[in-house]
Amino acid sequence: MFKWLDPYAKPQVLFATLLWWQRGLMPLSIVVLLLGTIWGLGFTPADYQQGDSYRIIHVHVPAAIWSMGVYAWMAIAAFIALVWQVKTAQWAIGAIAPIGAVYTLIALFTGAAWGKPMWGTWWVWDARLTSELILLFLFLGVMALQNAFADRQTGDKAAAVLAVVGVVNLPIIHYSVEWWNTLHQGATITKFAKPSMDPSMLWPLLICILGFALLFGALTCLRLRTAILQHEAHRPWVRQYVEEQQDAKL
Amino acid sequence: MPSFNFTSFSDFLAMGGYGFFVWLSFGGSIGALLALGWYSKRQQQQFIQQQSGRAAREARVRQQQDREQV
Amino acid sequence: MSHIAVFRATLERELKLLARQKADWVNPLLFFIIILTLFPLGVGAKPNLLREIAPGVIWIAALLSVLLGAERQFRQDYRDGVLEQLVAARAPLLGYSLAKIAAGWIGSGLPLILVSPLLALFLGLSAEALLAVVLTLLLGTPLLSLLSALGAALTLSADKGGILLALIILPLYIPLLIFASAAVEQAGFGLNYQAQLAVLAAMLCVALALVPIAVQKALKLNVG
Amino acid sequence: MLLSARQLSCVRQDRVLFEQLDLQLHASEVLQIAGKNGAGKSSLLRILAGLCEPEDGEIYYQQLPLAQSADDYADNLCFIGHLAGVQPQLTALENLVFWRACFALKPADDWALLATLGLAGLEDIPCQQLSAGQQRRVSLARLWLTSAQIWILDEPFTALDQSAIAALTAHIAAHCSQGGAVLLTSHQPVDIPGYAVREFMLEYRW
Repeated sequence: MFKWLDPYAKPQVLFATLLWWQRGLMPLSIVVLLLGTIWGLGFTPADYQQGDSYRIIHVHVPAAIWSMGVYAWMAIAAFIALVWQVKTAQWAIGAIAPIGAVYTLIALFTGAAWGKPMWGTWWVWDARLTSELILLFLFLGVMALQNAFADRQTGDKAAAVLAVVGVVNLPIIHYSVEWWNTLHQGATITKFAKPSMDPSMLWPLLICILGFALLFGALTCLRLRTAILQHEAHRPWVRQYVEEQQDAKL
Repeated sequence: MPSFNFTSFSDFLAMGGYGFFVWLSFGGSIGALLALGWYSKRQQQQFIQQQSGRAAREARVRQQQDREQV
Repeated sequence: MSHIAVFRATLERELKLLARQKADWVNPLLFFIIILTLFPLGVGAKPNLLREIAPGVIWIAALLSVLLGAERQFRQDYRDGVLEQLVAARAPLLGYSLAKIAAGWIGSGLPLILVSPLLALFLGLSAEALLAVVLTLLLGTPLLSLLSALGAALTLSADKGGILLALIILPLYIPLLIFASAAVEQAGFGLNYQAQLAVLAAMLCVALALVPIAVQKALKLNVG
Repeated sequence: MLLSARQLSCVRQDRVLFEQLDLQLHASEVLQIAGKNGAGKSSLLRILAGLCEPEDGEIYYQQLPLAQSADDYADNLCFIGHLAGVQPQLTALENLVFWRACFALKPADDWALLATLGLAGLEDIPCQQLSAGQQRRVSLARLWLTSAQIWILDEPFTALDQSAIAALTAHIAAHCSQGGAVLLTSHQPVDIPGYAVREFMLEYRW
């Protein structure tokens, strides 16, 4: 199964492919993000209820969506690493986790900045913000566990197990926080879900979501290449690459 | 392309009174993403510096060993 | 070499160790009681206030005391090399880890249940609330032991294991904390709390099925 | 040929301990792995015992790669590493009972065995109160109970006195005569009565 994936398990082949992908994805994601934010900031009508503060949606919603998406991707890499003992998938976890943590941080930060004008306080124990906060703890847990070991291999494998355990717990945490929220506070004043939007507002949001996805791809390529170099430091092709980089700089 | 929603640039900055929050969240997010990208790039460069340092150290050790054999 | 033989041998051994090292189960218990005495001192001893915060306080204290006891669970065997030889002989680790988790529960979870009438005294719990506390502890502490054993197995060869164990496992305790304290709160108002207990039981069953496999995997990777 | 390793390589903290290493272990043979400290002797032993995977290379147990033969290899292996594997709070007898359940050791008269190992009178006190050498003997007691053909011993002679070393070497000789194979590391010269000890030198790579 997945025989066509085999060459990418070899680090050197994967390294070259990732470099190629990164050169394409990085500029593309920047362009798409710029397009989406400028369109969303300047060229869409204000929301009749929230005025212009709703424009924060163009950063908050993609970050919130992709914080879950990144965790899912990390869990897939962890599952592949544990079940098929694919080394490159093990290294991907350490590469992806910080990106997910930053996305979650952005979602929390923009959620608070958006909540201030609406609810008057920076932090509200709203169901979505609370599960976003717990997701941040899960990401930080994976990162902390990965760096806690002297031996890099053990750290990667331990992080893989925690990522898989985390992804099993994610829906449970999400729905129990959702249930907890309705129990203690009743429905929050304004449903925090995406307000029903007419197309003119929807397009920039979709572009921003695509932009965040492309950026995630580009950053993963960059970070995974570093991880490959670190793990294969003793290989001759890495030594040669290091010399090339050194000469390129002189 | 839909028309520009604000009359003037200063109006655009004010963002209907919510300028502080909107620009805070956009600035913060872009700042965080830039920091992540820069940090990852720096991590790679740091590794390359380390490795070339190591290669130089190994060369020195080998020279030392060759000198001893002679 | 079957799982049952290893399970029985390990459980027997662990119970002997628990009997010989009283500190292993007395310390988490004292820790639990001390935390419970801190809250009235910190929050003020007004009876209705205490009764209101009692569910959360009891469960946070229980959660922390099980976590405290968990760190040493596999470390002793790892340091002595027992774990290394079990992995080398490909002995059935499932039996071993299940026995360890069961012994861990007996060491840290069971004493909490036995001491819970004391809580009724401390926090002025009504009879129904106390019954709810006992029931939720009965269902919840095995789940706590399972998850904390997973954390202990994951951070086995990590140098700064203690705090790291708490950092990676506490987020996984949150659903249990929510439903258990809600059940006790409902009981305080005299309402029925079967739903919450059912959810706790469901979580326990899922964890009982999945966590030992993860523990086994974590032990193997830490020894390698 | 019982156990063979082809093109093994091992990396620890970005340092290549050994590369393209080939090794064979035949029945009724004693192989000693020698080398300076840090040369990777223990890592090599742990790889051969199947505790951790090598960076590259493959291990074959009776011409079958470990991926297929791991379970019967483990049944036929007795690994005693640096760590004694003895639980300090338990007595020597209790440790033996636990090992018997986990490693399917032969039932035997433990009291007599511990006496032959010079532990008479120390059988039922917690191992904590025994000296390092005595704890080492308790862990080596498994070699008298195991039916495994391959023994991998990481510095078995450390902390042992002359009488214990003599008992152990005699037991190894008896084991080899029944077709067993022993792979061990040791800093002192090893001489097994009646068997030439083949030495495998592991160079220290900077």
